[in-house]
Amino acid sequence: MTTVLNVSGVNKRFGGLQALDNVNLKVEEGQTLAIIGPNGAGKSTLLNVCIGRLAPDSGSVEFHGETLIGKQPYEINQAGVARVFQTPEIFPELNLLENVMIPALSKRNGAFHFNIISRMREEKQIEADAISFLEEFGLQDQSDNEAGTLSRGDKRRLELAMCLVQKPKLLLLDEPTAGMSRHDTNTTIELLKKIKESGMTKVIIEHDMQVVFSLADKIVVLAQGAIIAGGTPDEIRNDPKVQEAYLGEEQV
Amino acid sequence: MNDQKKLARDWSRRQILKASATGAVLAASSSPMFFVKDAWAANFRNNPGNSSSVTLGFNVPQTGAYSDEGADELRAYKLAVQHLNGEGDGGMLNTMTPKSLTGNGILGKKVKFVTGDTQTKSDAARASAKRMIEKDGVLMVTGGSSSGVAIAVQGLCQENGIIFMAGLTHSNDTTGKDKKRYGFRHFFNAYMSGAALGPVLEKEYGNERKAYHLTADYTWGWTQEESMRKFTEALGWQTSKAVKTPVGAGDFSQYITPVLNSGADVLVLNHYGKDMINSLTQAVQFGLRDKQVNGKNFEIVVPLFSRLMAQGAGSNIKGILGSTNWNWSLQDAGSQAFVKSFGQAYGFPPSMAAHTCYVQTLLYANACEMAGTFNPPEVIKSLEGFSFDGMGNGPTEYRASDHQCFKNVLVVRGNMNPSSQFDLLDVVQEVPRSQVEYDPAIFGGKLGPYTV
Amino acid sequence: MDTISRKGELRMMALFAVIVLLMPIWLIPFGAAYPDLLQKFAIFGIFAVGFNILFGLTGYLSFGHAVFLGVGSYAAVWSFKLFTMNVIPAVIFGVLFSGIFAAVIGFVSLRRSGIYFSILTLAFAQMSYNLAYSVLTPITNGETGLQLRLHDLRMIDGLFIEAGEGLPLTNLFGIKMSGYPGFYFCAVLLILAFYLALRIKNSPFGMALKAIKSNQLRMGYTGFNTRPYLMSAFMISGMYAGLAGALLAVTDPLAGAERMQWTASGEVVLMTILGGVGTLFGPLLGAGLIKYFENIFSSYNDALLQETFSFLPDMLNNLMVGIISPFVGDGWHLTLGGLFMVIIIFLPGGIVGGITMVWRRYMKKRGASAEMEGETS
Amino acid sequence: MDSIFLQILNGLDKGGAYALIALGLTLVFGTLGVVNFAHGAIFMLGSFCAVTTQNLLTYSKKVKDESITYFEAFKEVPYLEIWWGDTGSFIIDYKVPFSILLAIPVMLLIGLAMERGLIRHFYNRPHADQILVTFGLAIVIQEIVKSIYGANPIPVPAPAIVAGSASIGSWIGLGESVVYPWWRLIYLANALVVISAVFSFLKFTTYGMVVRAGMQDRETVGLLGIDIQRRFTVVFGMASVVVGIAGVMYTPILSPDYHMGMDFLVLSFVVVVVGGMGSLEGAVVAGFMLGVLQSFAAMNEIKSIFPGIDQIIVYLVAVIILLTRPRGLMGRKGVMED
Repeated sequence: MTTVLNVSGVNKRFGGLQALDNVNLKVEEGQTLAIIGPNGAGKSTLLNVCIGRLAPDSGSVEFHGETLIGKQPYEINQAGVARVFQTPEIFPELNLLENVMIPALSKRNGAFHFNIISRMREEKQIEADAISFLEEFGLQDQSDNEAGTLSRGDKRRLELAMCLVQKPKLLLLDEPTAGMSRHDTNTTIELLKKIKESGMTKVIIEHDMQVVFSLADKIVVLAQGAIIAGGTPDEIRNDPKVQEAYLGEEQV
Repeated sequence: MNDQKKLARDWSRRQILKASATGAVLAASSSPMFFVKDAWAANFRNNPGNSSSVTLGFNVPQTGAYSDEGADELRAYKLAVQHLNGEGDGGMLNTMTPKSLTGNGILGKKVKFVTGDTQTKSDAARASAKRMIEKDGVLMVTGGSSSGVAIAVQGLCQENGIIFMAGLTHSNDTTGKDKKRYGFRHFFNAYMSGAALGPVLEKEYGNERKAYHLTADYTWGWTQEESMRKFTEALGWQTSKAVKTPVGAGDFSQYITPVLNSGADVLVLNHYGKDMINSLTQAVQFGLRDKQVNGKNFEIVVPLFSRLMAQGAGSNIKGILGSTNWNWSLQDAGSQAFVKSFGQAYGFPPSMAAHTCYVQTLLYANACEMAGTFNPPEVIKSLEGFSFDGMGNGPTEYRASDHQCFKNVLVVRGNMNPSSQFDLLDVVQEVPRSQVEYDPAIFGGKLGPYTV
Repeated sequence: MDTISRKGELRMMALFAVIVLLMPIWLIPFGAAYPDLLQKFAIFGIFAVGFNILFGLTGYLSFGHAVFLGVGSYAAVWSFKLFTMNVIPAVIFGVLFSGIFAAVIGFVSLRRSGIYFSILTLAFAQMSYNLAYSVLTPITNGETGLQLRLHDLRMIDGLFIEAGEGLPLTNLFGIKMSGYPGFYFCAVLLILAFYLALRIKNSPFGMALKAIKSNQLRMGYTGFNTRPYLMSAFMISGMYAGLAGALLAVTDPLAGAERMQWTASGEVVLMTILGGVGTLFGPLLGAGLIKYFENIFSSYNDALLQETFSFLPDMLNNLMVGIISPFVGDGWHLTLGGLFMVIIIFLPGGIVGGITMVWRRYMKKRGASAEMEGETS
Repeated sequence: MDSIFLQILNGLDKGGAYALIALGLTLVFGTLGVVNFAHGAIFMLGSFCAVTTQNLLTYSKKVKDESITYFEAFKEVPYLEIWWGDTGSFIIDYKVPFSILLAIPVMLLIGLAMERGLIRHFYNRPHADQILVTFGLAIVIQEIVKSIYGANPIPVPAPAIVAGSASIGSWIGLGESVVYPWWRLIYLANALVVISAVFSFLKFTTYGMVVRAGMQDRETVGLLGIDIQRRFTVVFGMASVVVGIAGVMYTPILSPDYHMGMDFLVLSFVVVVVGGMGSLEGAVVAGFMLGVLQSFAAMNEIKSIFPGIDQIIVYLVAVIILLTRPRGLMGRKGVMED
């Protein structure tokens, strides 16, 4: 098994606050890694370091052996990392089909392609691809609608479709069910399970334990910027340190 | 629906012919002359032919900073049209000599007019003039309140073979390096201002002076500064500094403070319009007029004055010397006749912009009568070298070599004790024509051909 | 998909070409069928269509776009002065130089977005204007504007033609470019420019621009490097403006600094908004309307109004003239401002947006009633 | 030395005007989030309050003017002078200070009407729409003013007692020759007073504190059950009064005309951006800084090194600031920084 993402010895300080303290992580191909931790534990900072948005004070972040530090978001995406945001980031003024065709174009044409002569209409291959992904996510009926009119759950599904149409090597999910109704959460879990079956490598940051335990192969627990535990869901469930730091109150 | 059909029929035949002809141009591009000249008309542009009326184009600033001047010019034009058509009291038609006008329109045709907005921008002014020429079929374009606009429109009129009678334009370039065969200027220019002011300045302020110039940073300002320096330096004055200021700066204080300690004892403001109102007001506020430098009273000179500007500057104008083309307080018969009919029509006296525009219209009409035709080359020839009197400036000549009018220039002073709200300028001296005349060769430029 | 098919495109272009080329006929009832105004329609149409490529597609509101218009004009006039009166090199120089200017200004301004971008472009425009008006006078001839002179160099023309007595005229291999031929030259370029804009809008590149407007963050995380996209859009749009500027000089060889003033930049914004941002025809319509107002409305005076309403009884006539006269003639700016506010408040999509909305509603209603009929029968 | 001192004073003076205009603009932006292009027009309206006061005070009886013989002309004698003689002349002389009394309620009303009638409907529209609609409003306002008062500047002189200049040099030992106009000193003082008043209001009154809190975090304050909307309306009125006073006091320095708002608008936007969008302190600091810079750029010594620098200095500074420190001199991190 190859290592997709390798985070080693990462430190990050904000003023007097040690946001990340010697964090080491490895994500293997096909694995789903969940990062959990109480609020302010440094989950978002870690994610931002992983995608190059924040430069760590020390340490390295490597993706398939290539460093991600100092790279622009588009470079990281072109390298094969796709990202799902806490609040779905889609193109609200464009219709669903266009929303999915754009990432497909990026995958095929690269970061910049000055193509003003060909017509969108004639990008048949891209269009077919996009339609098949819309179908897969059950959005095909709405493909002519503006994406901004979708429900939050549908927006999330659209965003996933946009990420997956690029066939990324790594998918990062930042609290994919935050702010969703129970019903939407459940459908999203189903969806993520399906994606997992296809062998996609994923990193999930999540609050919702139901989501974490039903999806993750491996869980890492962050507290005050440091990893206090890591292992399979079962190991984590039974780790006393975790119970103390995070699950404790709920268990009592 | 019926109305639309009717409309369609109205513009049907001739227009469609015309339009299909334009289409033909595309195909028949080998005969380009076909469209530029009015192929179906006679020998010159916008020939009125058998029509019972002729149209003149009054192109004045209606929006922007000079729109008050523009409005006054338009009043004068309307008056001129009335007088030409034999309406009203006739104004200067009663005093002009020699005169071919009869108060029966021009060459028996009733005078009509169209108006346009120059916005004091070359582009807008040319667009407006083109509309007049291409759409309204005017025979002559006149107006304007800025040299840049006048030069731009004059060039256009030359290309189109339409006579341009410039309104208020004071730059040397209009009849200097940018002069045109089809362009005529009655107004005086910066050179003449300098020539007229020089001796008066010497008399009033002596010949040991140090002058500090503030100059509007554009063509007119530069020619004004150049002329003023030429004539004051000839008197023995020194030019301590000449500073360019951005047009429309509003607050000139940062340019005025350096004057205070420069050792200069005269400030020459080569500004016009809003800029002049502001810079003069601020110069007075900075106490320049109460100052003593080199044992002499500090003085301010504004080479180009107008009554509208004097109104804007309020009491700051009092006692300040400048030059002007014409003032309503002149006592000659022509001026009185014009002030009378203007005053009766509008309730206040005309500005110098109004005067020059009125005179220009009459001069054009008169030249057509003299030539007996509207054909521009003939009209131009009768204007060139035309000498006349009774139009407010004494004996005047349209010099053939540069189309500049030569006449007496007024040196004026801001009135210390105005007897009425319009009585703002005192005439200090009528500088005789001989003193402000110059050789046209000094500015270069070429008039160009009679036929285009 | 929101774009049109190849066949639809062809049909649309054919219709468009016919409408543009027949303007000298169908504008007659409006009193607008004279060469200068027709030229202005075509030229400012190009300007607005180009501006819309930037503002309409990417949402970046440039408040200094008139700079490129000015640069295009200056470059074209210099081409007339230095090389030849033929308009082809002038147009090429105009586009080229405005492209270079756009590259420089865009490189700096596009480092910011939103209102900061607007202010940066505005600052650059004001600097260019102030300099062109004063210090750069040797190049721009200041307030008077850059004009042709008899003794200009005209290197290429000098080889072939003896200089005449008067100023030479701009020409396209012998066809004079004033009057109607000038209009047709501009009109053909407008049609080409419009076609290019149509293709850009419907291309993957155009789609990327729309996506940048919609969500720039997502664009980055989707793997697009947005800077070169914005740069290209800015440069294309600047070159359109340069083309328009060059054409202004082609039909009338004069270039003035006031073309670069920020109010001139504001005007193209007004045009685009008035017609409809992001729509294909909107900017054209807006450009036409504003130029029409400027030229026709400003020429209305009381006498003309009296004549227009002369069919009414005297009292009504005076009343109508009284009501209308503040809004025409020297009041046309008031009309413009008022109309503009009304559009922004009630029709954010501009005139074309408004028409589309009404049309869609109508179609929906008809669709609904057709369904009803289907059910009942 | 003298000239540098004068240029600094002059720059501060100019800066006072910029600061006041920018302060109003920032208040509106900070509280309402609205980019107001009609702000310059409000400044212009303030100036025309002074013109209107002058017109009201000099409302005149028309008397046949005997000195003009060609046509019927009338001399205007103000009723105030007819009724009260010298007292009347005295009141007329003090028209600028008096016009502040008119300007405060009028500008407040205009501000409230504008906010209620127009701006309110644009809170949730994009900045571009706000810019454009207020731009349209500015055109309409200035055209209406033009149709009433004409296009030429209208002189509104300061009271005669302060018409001259103060020999400020002798106060501080620079010699008699260093003088500065009284009214400009008054303007500077006035600017400082108004600025302090605005800051004290925001700092020391509970009302002001709520507004400031609302500027930081609108939603939370709204959640506290405070009608922040209403307060913002009042703030808009206040901003109009501030800029209106700036306009009134400026009239003796710059004769007002219908277009003066547009001339100041671009400049005041540059000031706001340099200071930092939404930062009141920034607006004040940047206003004074740009005023002083502009003054120095106009000095002959500097112009001889960089020709034309006085024409572009303000914009140049704006470009440099925006590129190196996008949030402006004193802008808060993360506010409008993109």
